[in-house]
Amino acid sequence: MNLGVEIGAGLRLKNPLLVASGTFGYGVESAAFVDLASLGGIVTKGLYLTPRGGNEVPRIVETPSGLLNAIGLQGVGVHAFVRELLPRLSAHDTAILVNVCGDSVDEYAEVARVLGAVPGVAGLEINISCPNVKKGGLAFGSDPGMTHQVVRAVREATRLPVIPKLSPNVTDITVFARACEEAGADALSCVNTVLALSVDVERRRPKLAFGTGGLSGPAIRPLAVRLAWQAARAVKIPVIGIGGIASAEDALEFLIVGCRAFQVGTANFADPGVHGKILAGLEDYLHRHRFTDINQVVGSLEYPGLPGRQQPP
Amino acid sequence: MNLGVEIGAGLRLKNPLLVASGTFGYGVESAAFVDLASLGGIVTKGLYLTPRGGNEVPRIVETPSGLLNAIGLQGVGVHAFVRELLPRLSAHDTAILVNVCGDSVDEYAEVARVLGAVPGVAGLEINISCPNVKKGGLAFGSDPGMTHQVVRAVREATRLPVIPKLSPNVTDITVFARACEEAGADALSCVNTVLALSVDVERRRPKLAFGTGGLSGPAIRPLAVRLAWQAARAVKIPVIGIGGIASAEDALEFLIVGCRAFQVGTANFADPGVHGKILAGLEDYLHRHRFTDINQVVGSLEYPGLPGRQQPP
Amino acid sequence: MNLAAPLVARKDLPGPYAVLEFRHPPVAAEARAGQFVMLKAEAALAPLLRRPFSIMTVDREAGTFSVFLKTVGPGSRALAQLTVGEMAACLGPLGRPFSPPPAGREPLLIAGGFGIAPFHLFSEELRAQGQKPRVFYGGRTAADLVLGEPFDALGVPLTPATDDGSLGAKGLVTGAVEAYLEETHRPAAFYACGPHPMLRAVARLAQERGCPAQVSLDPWMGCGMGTCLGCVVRIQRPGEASPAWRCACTEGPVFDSREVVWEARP
Amino acid sequence: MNLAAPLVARKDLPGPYAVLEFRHPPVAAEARAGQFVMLKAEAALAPLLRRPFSIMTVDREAGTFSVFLKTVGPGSRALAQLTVGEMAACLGPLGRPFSPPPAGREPLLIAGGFGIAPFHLFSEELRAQGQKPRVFYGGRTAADLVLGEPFDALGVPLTPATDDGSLGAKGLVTGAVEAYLEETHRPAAFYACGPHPMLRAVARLAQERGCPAQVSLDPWMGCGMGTCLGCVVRIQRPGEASPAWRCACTEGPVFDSREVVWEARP
Ligand SMILES: Cc1cc2nc3c(=O)[nH]c(=O)nc-3n(C[C@H](O)[C@H](O)[C@H](O)COP(=O)(O)OP(=O)(O)OC[C@H]3O[C@@H](n4cnc5c(N)ncnc54)[C@H](O)[C@@H]3O)c2cc1C
Ligand SMILES: Cc1cc2nc3c(=O)[nH]c(=O)nc-3n(C[C@H](O)[C@H](O)[C@H](O)COP(=O)(O)OP(=O)(O)OC[C@H]3O[C@@H](n4cnc5c(N)ncnc54)[C@H](O)[C@@H]3O)c2cc1C
Ligand SMILES: Cc1cc2nc3c(=O)[nH]c(=O)nc-3n(C[C@H](O)[C@H](O)[C@H](O)COP(=O)(O)O)c2cc1C
Ligand SMILES: Cc1cc2nc3c(=O)[nH]c(=O)nc-3n(C[C@H](O)[C@H](O)[C@H](O)COP(=O)(O)O)c2cc1C
Ligand code: FES
Ligand code: FES
Repeated sequence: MNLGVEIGAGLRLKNPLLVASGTFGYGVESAAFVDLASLGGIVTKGLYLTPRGGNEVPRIVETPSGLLNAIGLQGVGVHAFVRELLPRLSAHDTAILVNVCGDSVDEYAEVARVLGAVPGVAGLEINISCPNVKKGGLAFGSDPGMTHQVVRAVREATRLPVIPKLSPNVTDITVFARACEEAGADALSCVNTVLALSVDVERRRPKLAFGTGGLSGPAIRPLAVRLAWQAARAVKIPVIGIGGIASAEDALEFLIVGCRAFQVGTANFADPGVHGKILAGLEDYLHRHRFTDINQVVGSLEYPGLPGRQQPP
Repeated sequence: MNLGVEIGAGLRLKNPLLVASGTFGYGVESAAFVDLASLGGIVTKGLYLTPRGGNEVPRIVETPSGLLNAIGLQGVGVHAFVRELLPRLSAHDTAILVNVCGDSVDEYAEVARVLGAVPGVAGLEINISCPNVKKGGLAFGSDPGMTHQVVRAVREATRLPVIPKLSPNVTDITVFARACEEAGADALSCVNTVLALSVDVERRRPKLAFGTGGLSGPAIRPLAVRLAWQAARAVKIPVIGIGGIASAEDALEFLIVGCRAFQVGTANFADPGVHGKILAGLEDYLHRHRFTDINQVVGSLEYPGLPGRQQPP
Repeated sequence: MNLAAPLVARKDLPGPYAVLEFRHPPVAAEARAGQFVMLKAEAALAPLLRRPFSIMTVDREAGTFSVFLKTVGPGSRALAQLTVGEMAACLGPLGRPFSPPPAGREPLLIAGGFGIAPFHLFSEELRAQGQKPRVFYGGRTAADLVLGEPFDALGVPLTPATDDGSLGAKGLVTGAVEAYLEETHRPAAFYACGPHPMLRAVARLAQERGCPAQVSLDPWMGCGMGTCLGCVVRIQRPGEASPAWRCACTEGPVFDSREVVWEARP
Repeated sequence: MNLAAPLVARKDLPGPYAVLEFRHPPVAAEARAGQFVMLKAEAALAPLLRRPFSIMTVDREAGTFSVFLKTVGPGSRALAQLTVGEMAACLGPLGRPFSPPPAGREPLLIAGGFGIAPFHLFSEELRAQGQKPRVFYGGRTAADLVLGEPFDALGVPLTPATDDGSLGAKGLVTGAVEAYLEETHRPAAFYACGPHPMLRAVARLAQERGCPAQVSLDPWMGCGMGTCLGCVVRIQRPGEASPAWRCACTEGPVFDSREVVWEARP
């Protein structure tokens, strides 16, 4: 039974499960609790050129079936990552993708250049959709022109697979998906967190020190599945589904609507053993439905009024 | 202690609690379970000029802390409403707002004209944001120009308070809020359901017969609070907060970010007694915080980096 | 009536089944067979909505009623985990009950799985009217037929049927009904509650035999009050030009089988 | 280690308090005082994340450990409702433990409310090292001080203090500590666990008296593994140019009070 997938530009994963950026640190933190080699891949916490402090606390609050966060891209910076963390991480047999951030188009490109020059990086996820920083982030991801610029700049800066991460906070995600494809993206990650606000009514202040935050977790899954489905139908490059995945069934929703792979985020916090459960669940599903290859499930959605099931190439 | 509020064009409510369109039928259905006179107001199920059958079943499915629906605006049509239901509804001492739908700008205007010509209607909520119909609905609500057209046409067709209902499925809700204000809206309802998709992985089909649906319930509250907050800061007209309200605390989030009133939707299904609990909770809150008037709470949010608390006029 | 109803007694049955008794005087006083309640374990944060359950028995003096619960998912599980004294949010009685058979027709109550529930109360009502109901109780296997005894106690004859023949006649419950009709040749009135395919089979049989049938449908229900429009079923009423969506919660769950548009359901 | 840990015993205490004992051999074997576990009632659908709880006692033979639980919201409530045999998802042991006092200093363990929990195991550890710990246990009122007895059993002297004077000295627990220092003039080492204001007061007292203090902070924790970055606290380490965010879950929860930037917390 084959669980292996390809997510563009020859980037092969042993299975379609990646851990989502910002929910698994730099990978090394969880090595004590999770067998990293069992993962299809790891997407690191977002990295800028230089270290970042991140936002004040409180940074995280729970909402109904969701998690609202405004960490603010605290990170060690790309150079420290390459120097200290990447070597340790490379010791594990899994694909390492780096989540690339920038305050400017140039910074994105520069971070990409640094990562393209060292061994051990399998691909770059371009974070143009973080709602928790004052500059960059969402600003790039909610304007198709800016999106195109950033992706194009990164594309020209590296030969590594380039995977822009789209924002759910847009009217029409297909516009952004196509802008990325045109700019030379190899795949798309759908989606980042939903811009949201939770109020402490006793103090009449936002619950998060930053104010607004990004909503994640099962609460956003139906929204994320819709967005991943629309994006997958709009472009030819592979789409990686993200949003509220905590079980094999959740992951299958994304695969069935057309995603080649998926990322597990908030669920990593709730249960470090979630990956094994999801992968076992996928194998069981393939078995029960007499599939031999996970790729047979990809895009198998039968949607009312739409021409039959899409099949992957 | 005053719970009374005004939501534009002299439309006064005895309290800020309205029941949301499509979650309370035409009001009369629930009269057996709910004292309608205890409500600030009722927003009816969406009405077109003519009766509508609505979508195939299944029409509703639960998601984590949410409800996904694609009813498809099944309704008796405005004429039957005026003839048979409005008289019965008018017997109850509460404000009656009608949710106005249309396949075309003209239909919106015509429905408004019909309702403007009869006694007993306190205001019109213009549904430009229903994700569950093939024509109209969301199409009008996700294009600022169309939004302006519809609102303007309705504005010209009636003297009743005109309250466009905004969609959450947009990049920048303030653009739509301002378009409505410019077109002569008296208030805004924020927000309708979130366009979403839930997949039956065993059958590899959408769980809803219609395909996509509208997500409601506590899952969307942090998103809805953010949108209502942005809309309230963008316009001078009153904003009515909607999304996942099931308790006084939930309602207070919307009031504190600047909403003059709020609507309870999905929670009506979960607990027909929810209204009494919310209103009692609001009084208790005012008491504990030494407020004498609910309007003192409106816009009292202290947001990091923003000029102090906004106060209502 | 919408009340917090304390669980006053529970009886765990084999498999996923249990009988739960709640105190809710209005339901106990007014409930008629075929009606249902919308229930939710109060403490449970999830799922969001209440779930519909048929009223199985009522104790008018004690002001209590019972439901026959099969655990299938989060809502039923949360109820199944209630301990005596804990509360359920309970709205009811809801919906249209079964109506008595036309004179001279023998009431045959045809149940599949948890569809047996409403026939307990219905048997009591019919006996009180001097009728002699007879129950046909179908399931996949013997393990699904856990609610037989109460009917012996009521003195109501019960014919079990299982797909695998592990208890009673082998095959569909409608087969057992046909056999009975062949044997007695008495005019009958069907009452059916159970899975959709069974209801359809009963409707077909009723048509063949030219006898009336009342079926209790179980679409997904979100509110029980006629406001969510999630529970609609296609009904073709005599004299109406075309079929119309009708709320199973307010105009049903019991319908005349001839009015149900059976194709509509996926 | 991440395991499903069955509840093996529970003791309900007055008010919102209870002691829960879980079977989790790795925690029982490795846990040191000041470390914690991330716990969640397995069946509970909500809340989403696990919650941090200090390890109060361990039974290395039985492979069990206990926590002292105060019910304050959904996560703790779901745990409080566990019945023996039910499972909790449990990750641990996590975090940095308390370290023993410098030679010649008397360990004074200063607790507020549920902050008493880690000092049970810590007292055992210190006694095993031949130290004579002394506990100061503060709360609003007598009803908050429900965990005194175990320390008598351990032969560890415990001085209660309550804001309202209903038990022990009236006023803040730090007042009782000061009184004790006045009376004994012995060099001491402070260990503090409890509400933030109390920890700050202890830090201040430690500074005045020039004695070391280890404080167990309780920021909001989302994962316990150093990956969510939700639990960060501002720490100024000697030799570092400026304060840095450090994860309380991996570099704490126990910190040297002099390194904590007390202003940072809203
Ligand atoms: C009028 C009526 C009477 C019923 N009487 C009984 C009874 O006496 N005993 C009994 O055990 N069950 C009864 N049911 C079925 C019961 O309502 C469902 O089993 C229950 O809602 C399942 O909810 P869940 O959360 O446990 O499972 P879910 O995971 O929510 O669903 C499991 C299955 O139940 C179906 N279902 C879920 N919610 C509903 C709903 N609100 N309405 C109808 N079906 C639903 C789903 O489609 C799915 O197939 C009745 C249903 C109706 C409509
Ligand atoms: C290292 C550490 C050790 C702890 N040890 C104990 C203990 O031994 N006994 C005990 O009763 N409690 C202990 N707590 C506190 C306990 O974690 C919280 O009371 C619990 O998380 C509340 O969750 P809830 O869902 O019940 O309440 P919620 O409604 O979630 O929150 C209620 C209050 O608890 C706070 N809180 C919520 N979640 C967390 C979290 N994940 N981390 C920290 N605070 C939170 C909230 O800010 C709020 O003020 C400890 C906390 C930490 C950080
Ligand atoms: C605490 C936290 C931190 C995150 N940090 C990042 C980040 O640095 N870069 C990024 O692209 N996404 C980040 N995300 C978004 C996740 O990668 C993911 O897109 C989102 O959480 C939705 O998936 P989920 O519902 O499975 O969590 C973060 C999410 C959370 C909860
Ligand atoms: C079953 C259902 C039907 C609805 N029908 C309508 C409608 O006819 N017109 C409309 O404007 N909104 C409709 N809505 C949206 C609600 O009015 C409300 O905006 C949305 O549900 C968010 O609020 P809530 O989270 O409190 O439910 C409907 C919502 C639900 C759940
Ligand atoms: S269950 Fe809501 S309308 Fe029938
Ligand atoms: S609790 Fe998640 S990083 Fe510390």
